Amino acid sequence: MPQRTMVEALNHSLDESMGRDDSVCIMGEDVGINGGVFRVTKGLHEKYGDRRVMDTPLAECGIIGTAVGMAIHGLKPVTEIQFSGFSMQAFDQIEQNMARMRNRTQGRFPISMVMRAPFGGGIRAVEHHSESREAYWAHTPGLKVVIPSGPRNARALLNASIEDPDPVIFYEPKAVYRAFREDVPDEYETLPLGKANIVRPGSDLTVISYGAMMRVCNEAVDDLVDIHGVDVELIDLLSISPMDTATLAESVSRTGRCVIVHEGHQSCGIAAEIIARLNEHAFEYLCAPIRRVTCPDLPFPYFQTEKHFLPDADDVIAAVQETLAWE
Amino acid sequence: MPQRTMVEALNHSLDESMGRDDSVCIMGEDVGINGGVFRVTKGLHEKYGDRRVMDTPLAECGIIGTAVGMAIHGLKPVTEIQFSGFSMQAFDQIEQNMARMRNRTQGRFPISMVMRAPFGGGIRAVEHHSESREAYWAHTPGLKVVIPSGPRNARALLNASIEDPDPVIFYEPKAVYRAFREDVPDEYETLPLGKANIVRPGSDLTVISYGAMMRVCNEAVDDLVDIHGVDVELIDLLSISPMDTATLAESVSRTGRCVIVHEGHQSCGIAAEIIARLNEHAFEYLCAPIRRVTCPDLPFPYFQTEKHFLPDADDVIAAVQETLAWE
Amino acid sequence: MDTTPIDLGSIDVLQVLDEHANVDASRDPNYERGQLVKMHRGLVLTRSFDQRMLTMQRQGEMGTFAPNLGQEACQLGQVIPLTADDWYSPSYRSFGAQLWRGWSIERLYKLWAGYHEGFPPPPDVNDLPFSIVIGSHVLPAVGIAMGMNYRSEPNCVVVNFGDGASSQGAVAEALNYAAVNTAPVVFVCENNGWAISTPLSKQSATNNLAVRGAGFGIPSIRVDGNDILAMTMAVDEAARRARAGEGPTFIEAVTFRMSLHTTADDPTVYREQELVDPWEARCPIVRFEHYLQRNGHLSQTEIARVHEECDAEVIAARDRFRADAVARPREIFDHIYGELPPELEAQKQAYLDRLDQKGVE
Amino acid sequence: MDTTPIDLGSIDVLQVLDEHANVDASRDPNYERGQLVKMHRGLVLTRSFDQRMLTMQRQGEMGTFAPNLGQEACQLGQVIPLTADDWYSPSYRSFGAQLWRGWSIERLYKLWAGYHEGFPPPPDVNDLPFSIVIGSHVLPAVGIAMGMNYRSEPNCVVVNFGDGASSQGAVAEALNYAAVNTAPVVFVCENNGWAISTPLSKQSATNNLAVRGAGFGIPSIRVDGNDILAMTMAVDEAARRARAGEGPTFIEAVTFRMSLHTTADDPTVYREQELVDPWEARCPIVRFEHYLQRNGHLSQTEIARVHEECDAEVIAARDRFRADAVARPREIFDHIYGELPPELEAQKQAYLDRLDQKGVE
Ligand SMILES: Cc1ncc(C[n+]2csc(CCOP(=O)(O)OP(=O)(O)O)c2C)c(N)n1
Ligand SMILES: Cc1ncc(C[n+]2csc(CCOP(=O)(O)OP(=O)(O)O)c2C)c(N)n1
Ligand SMILES: [Mg+2]
Ligand SMILES: [Mg+2]
Repeated sequence: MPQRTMVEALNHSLDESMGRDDSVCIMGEDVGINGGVFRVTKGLHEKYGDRRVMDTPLAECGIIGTAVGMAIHGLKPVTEIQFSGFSMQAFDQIEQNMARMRNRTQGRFPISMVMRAPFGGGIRAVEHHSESREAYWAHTPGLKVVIPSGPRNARALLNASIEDPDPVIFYEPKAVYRAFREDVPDEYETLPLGKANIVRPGSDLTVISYGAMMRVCNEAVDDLVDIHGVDVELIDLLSISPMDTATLAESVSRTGRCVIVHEGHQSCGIAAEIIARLNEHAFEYLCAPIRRVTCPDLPFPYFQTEKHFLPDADDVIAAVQETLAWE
Repeated sequence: MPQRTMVEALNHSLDESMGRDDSVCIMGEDVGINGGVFRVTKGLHEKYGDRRVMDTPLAECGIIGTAVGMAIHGLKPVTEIQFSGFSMQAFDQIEQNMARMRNRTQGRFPISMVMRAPFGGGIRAVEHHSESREAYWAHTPGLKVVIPSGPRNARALLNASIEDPDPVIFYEPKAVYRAFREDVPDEYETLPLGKANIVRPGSDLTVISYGAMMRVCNEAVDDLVDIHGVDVELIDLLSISPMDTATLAESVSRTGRCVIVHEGHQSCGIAAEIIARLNEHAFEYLCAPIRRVTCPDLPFPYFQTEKHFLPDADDVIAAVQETLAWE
Repeated sequence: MDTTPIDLGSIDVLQVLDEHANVDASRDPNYERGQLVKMHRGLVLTRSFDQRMLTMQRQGEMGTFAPNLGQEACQLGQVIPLTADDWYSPSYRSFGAQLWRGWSIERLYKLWAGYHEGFPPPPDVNDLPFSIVIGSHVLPAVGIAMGMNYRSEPNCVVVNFGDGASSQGAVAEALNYAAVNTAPVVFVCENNGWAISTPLSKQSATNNLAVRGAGFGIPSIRVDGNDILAMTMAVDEAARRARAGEGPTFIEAVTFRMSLHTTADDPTVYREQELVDPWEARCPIVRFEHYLQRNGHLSQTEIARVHEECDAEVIAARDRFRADAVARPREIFDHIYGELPPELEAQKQAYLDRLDQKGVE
Repeated sequence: MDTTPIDLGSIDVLQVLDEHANVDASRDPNYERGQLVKMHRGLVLTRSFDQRMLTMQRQGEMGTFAPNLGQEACQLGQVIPLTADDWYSPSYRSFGAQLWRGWSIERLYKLWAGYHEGFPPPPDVNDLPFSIVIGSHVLPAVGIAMGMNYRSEPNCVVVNFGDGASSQGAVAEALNYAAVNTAPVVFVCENNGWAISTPLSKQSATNNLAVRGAGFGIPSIRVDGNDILAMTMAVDEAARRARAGEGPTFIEAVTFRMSLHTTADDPTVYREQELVDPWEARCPIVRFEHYLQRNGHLSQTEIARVHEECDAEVIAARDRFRADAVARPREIFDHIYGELPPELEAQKQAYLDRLDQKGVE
C-alpha cells in the first residue's frame, strides 16, 4: 500500500471523489493552480480545470454562501477555508444557511457540502492561524463536525464527508499534515461518520482525544503502559458531531476513570460536552472526576510560547496519574 | 421605588450611564429617533442627540467593528444588535477584535464596550429571532457574558457592564422585556459581574438557570416547594462568563443533586460547562447525575411549536423529581 | 490635488409609464392584452392579499409581517420575465413575486402564521425560502447562478433585497462573486427609501444605489419601481443577458414603502407624513389601470371585477387556511439531518414523551 | 434596453515621477531637501530591513512573513503626511510605514519571530496592531476616525490594505460607514496585483479598484504606488480633507508584489517571470534616487552611504534582537482581562505549576 502523508491522503480523496462524481467541485482561495497553501488541492486544477476547481475572491463568507447555493443546485462543493480562524468571516452563512437550509425548507434543499479547514497549533504561525474552535460548530444544529488524526482516516473520512447528504465541517489538524506517513490504500475507502475508534483497549482508565492531540496521547499512553504499567484505553473521537456517545459511555463504564484531551479552549469546549454525556450515561461507574487537559481560555498565544500552551504528553500523563490516584 | 419593566429599567441604565460619562455612546440600527425596535433606547436620541446616539447602516459587522475602533479611541460604545441571531453577521469582529484586542496589544488597547442584544424565544417571532447562542460567546476568551433575569438586576448589571473595562456581551431575555414590573430604585446601582444569585436557599437539590428560564424555574420551584415539599435551592447565574463556580460548587456540595435549565441548545451548551465544573469541584458530593433541561439540538422552530420546544415548569419539575428519585 | 474623483453622477431612471400614466411610446414594450391583464391581476391580488393579511394580523391570526403596499409593481416586474427553470430568491416582503411564482395564498398565510409547512417553497417552484436575515440570501442566489454556469444551463436567478440590505458586507461579496464569475444573476435592489426607521441618507452616502453595482463592475441601472412596464422590461433584458452568458445586472428599483415596516412598527415615530404623500399619486396599480383603460385593454367595470375577484380569492384562501392550519410539534426533528444521529434520536424520544405526557397531539 | 450602464471608465493614475524619473513639473511638490533626504532614507531602510528579515527567516530565526520588496514607496508615502496625533492602521506587509511611524526594527523582528512583546504598537505611537485577518482592521480604523468626530479632534486615520482585502465584506461595510459618517479616514488600497496566487483579474471584474470607493460615494483616485512623490501628495491632500471635515478618501496605490507572497510561498508555481520583469524597471527607490541626483539633492556617493548606513542600522538592530529576545511563557495570562476572573486564575496557576515542573522559566 502506498505510504502517504495526510496532505497526500486528502489530495487523493479529493481526486478520487472528483473522479467518481462530476458534481463534486472545489472552491477556495488559492486552491487552483497554486494547489492550496498546504498543497492539499495540488494538481487538481490541472486535471479538472477551472470549472471544477475554482479560485475564489478573498472572501470566506462568499465562499460558503455561494457554495450553499451550488449545493442547492445539486452540486457537492468541497470548500477550503485557508485557516480555520478565517471561518469566523463566514459564520453567518455557516450558521444561517449551510447548517439550516435543510431544516428551513423542510427537507427540500439538503446541503451536501464540506467545509475543509486546517486547524490547531504547532506550526509556529502568527496569530489567528492556530485556532481550535470546533466547539462553535458542535454547538450549531445541522452541522456535522469531523476531525481526522492520521492520513488513512483523514482520507476515508473526507470521502465519507463528501458523500454525506449533510453539511460537514472537516477540520484538518495541520500539525499532522506532513508529520508522518501511513499506508493509505489506492482503493476507495470510507469510514462512517459518528463512529469513534478505540485505538487501544484498556481497563484502568479511558483517554479520549482527537486530531493532532492523538499524537500527544499516543506518546503519553505508550509511556503509561510501558513505564507506569497503566492499562489505558485510548479513544480517537474522529467525529465530534454526531458524537459516538455509546462507545465513550461503554468504555468509561468499564474503566470508571477518564481524561479528555483537546486543543480547544476549556470553557464550553468539547470536553465539557463529553463530561456532560458521561455524567448522564456512566455516572454510576465513575470513580473519579473526569479531567480535562485542554488549552486554557486564552487566545492562542504568539508562537514562541505555543509549545507551553498546547497540552503535551507529560500533561496527559500527569492528569492520568492524578485521576488514578483520586479516591 | 418606581416600578419598571425590564425595558424601562434598561432605558434608565443607559440614560444614567450617559449622564455620568460623556464617553458612553449608543450605536445600532434604529436606536435613534425610533428608540430601538423594543424601545430600549427610547428618548435618548432626543436627549443626547446624533453625536451620542448613532443610527448605523444595516450592517452588524460594521457596528461592532467601528465600535471597537471607538473603544480604542477611549469611548465606551454600547451597541445594540437588533436580535441576537444577527450577531452572527458580526462574529468575525467580535472574535477577532472585540474579544482579543486587549490581549493582542498586551494591554495597550482594552476594549470597554457592550454588545446588547435581545435573545431567546417566546415572542412568536419568525426564524432567526429567537436564538440563544450565549455558548458561542462563553467559549470565546476575552469576552464577558451577562444575562439578567428581571428589571432590577438588568439595570444594575447593565450599569456594571458599561463601567467594566472589558467587552461584555449583554443578552436581554426579550420574553421578560415587558413581562412584569419590579421596584428599580432611581439611585445609581450596580451588581458585580461574575456573581451568581441564590434566589432561594434550599437543601434537597440545586436548580441553576438564567434569563427568561428563571421565570419557568421560579414557577417550578414554587410548585416543588409548596406542593411536593422539596426544598430546592434556586440559583440565578446572571453572569455566564466569568461564571461563579464557587457558589455553584458550594451549593451542589450541600445538596448533592442538580438540575440545570436553559434555552440554548444542549450540545456544548452552558449546562455542559456547569456539569464539567461541578464534576471537577463537587464530584464527591454528587448523589445523582446532573440533569440538563434545555432546548434540543435543533434550530429554533417556527413559532406555532415554540411553546413545546422551550422548557416549561413541568419539564423542570419532572427533571427534579427524576434526579431526586435516582439512586 | 487635481486628479478628478470618479464621477458618481446620478443615472437616469428608466420609466415607460409616468406618474400620470403617460407613455413613453418609444419604450412601450406593447405587451399583448392577455399578458397585460395577467400582470394587472397579479398586482391586484398582491394588494388584496397584503391587506387581508394586515387585518388578520390585527385580529391575532398572524405573526409579525412586512406589508408590501406600494411596491407591487417592483414585485411583479422582477418575476414576470422568469421561466419555471429560472430561480427566484425572495426577501420577506416579496409576496407579490411569490404569488406570481406559484406560492399559494394559504402557504404564505401559514408561513406568516408560524406553521413550518408554510416555509419551504412549493415543490415545483424553483425559489429559495425568503430570508429574514437581511442580505443573507444573496450569496446563495449567486451560488445557484454559478451552478447554472457549472452545468451550462441557459437559465438565470433573480434575487430581491432592499436598500438597507445594500449595506451588508455579504451583499457586497455577492456582487463581487457574481461579477468575477459572470454569473447569470439579476440583482433587484428594491430601494423603498427606508430600512425600518433609517432613511437612505443614513444608509448610504450616495444618492442612488446603482453605483454600488457599478463599483463591482456590474452593469447597473435605475428603474422606476412603480412602473410595472419599466420593471418588467428591465428585468427581461437583464435576464436575457444573464442567460446569454453576459453575466449579472444590478437593478435599483426606485419605490417607496407606503405602509408600516412591519406590523410591529410605528412609522409616525420617525417619519413625517409629508414624505409619504407625494408617493400616493405614484401608486403603481392606479397608474397601470389608467394605461390599460386608455389603451382599451380593460374597462372600469372589468377592473372593478378584478378587484372583487381577487378579494374573493384571498378570502377563500383565508378560509382554507383557517380550516387547514394545524401546528405539528411532532415534526420538528424531521428535517435536521438526512438521518437522525443517536443523540438527536434520544432528544426526540424525550421530547415526544413530554408531548405525550402533556397530551399534545 | 437603451439605458446606459454607469461607465466604469478607468481613471488616470496620478504620477509625478515617471519610470524614467522624468518629473511632471506642474505637479512636483518641490519638497525641501531635508524632507526628501529623510524620505529616501526611509525607503532604503525599509528595503534593508526587509532583505535582512528574509535572510533571518531562511536561517530559521523568523517565522513566516510577507516581504515588502517593490512596495516601499506606497508604504512611506501613506504615512509621511501623518502627524503623531493621526492614527495609522497597518497591514502585515506595512514594515516601511511602521518603521517611519516609530516602530523600532527590533520590535518588528520580535513580532515576526513570535515574541508577544513585539505585537503591540510602541507606547507613544498611535497605530493599531497589524492585522493578519485580511480586512479585519479596516472597520476599527474607521471607528477611530468616528471617535475623532465624536471628540471634534482635527486628526485623521490612514488604513492600509491590499487588493485581495477589497473583496472582504467587512471592508465594504467600512467604506460605507466612513462615507455616511464623513469619517476622517484615508483608505490606502495597495493594489500589488496579487493576493497570494490570485491575480486582480480573479479578484475583481473591474480593471481598477478606485471604482470600489466611488461606489460608496467616496472620492477615489488611483496613484502610482511606485512614485513616492505622488503617493505622499495624494495622502497629504486626502489627510487634509479628512482633518477639515470633508470625509474619507479612497486611494488605490498601483504597485506590484515583486517578491514572494510570504516566505511560505513559491510564486513560480503560479506566475510567469514575464509578468514581474517590467516592474523591475519601475523600482521606486531607483527612480527616486535618479530624481534626487538630478536635482542635486544627493550625490551617488551620498546615496551609497545611505545604503551602507541603513544596512548597518539593521544589522545592529538584529544583534540587539538576538541578545534581547526571550520567550516569556509566564506572561500569557497577563492581558486577557483587566482583572483575572477566578476560573482563569485557576487555569493560570495550573499552567504555571506545569511550567515549574517542566523547569521552564
Ligand atoms: C442581518 C439583519 N439585521 C437586522 C435585521 C432587522 N431588520 C429587519 S428588516 C430591517 C430593515 C430592512 O430594510 P431594507 O433592506 O431596506 O428592506 P425593506 O424592509 O425596506 O424591504 C431590519 C434592520 C434583520 N432582519 N437582519
Ligand atoms: C480573512 C483571511 N482570509 C485569508 C487569509 C490568508 N491570506 C493571507 S494574505 C492573503 C492574500 C492577501 O492579499 P492582499 O489583500 O492583496 O494583500 P497582499 O498580500 O498582496 O499585500 C491571504 C488570502 C487571511 N490572512 N485572512
Ligand atoms: Mg428598504
Ligand atoms: Mg495584493
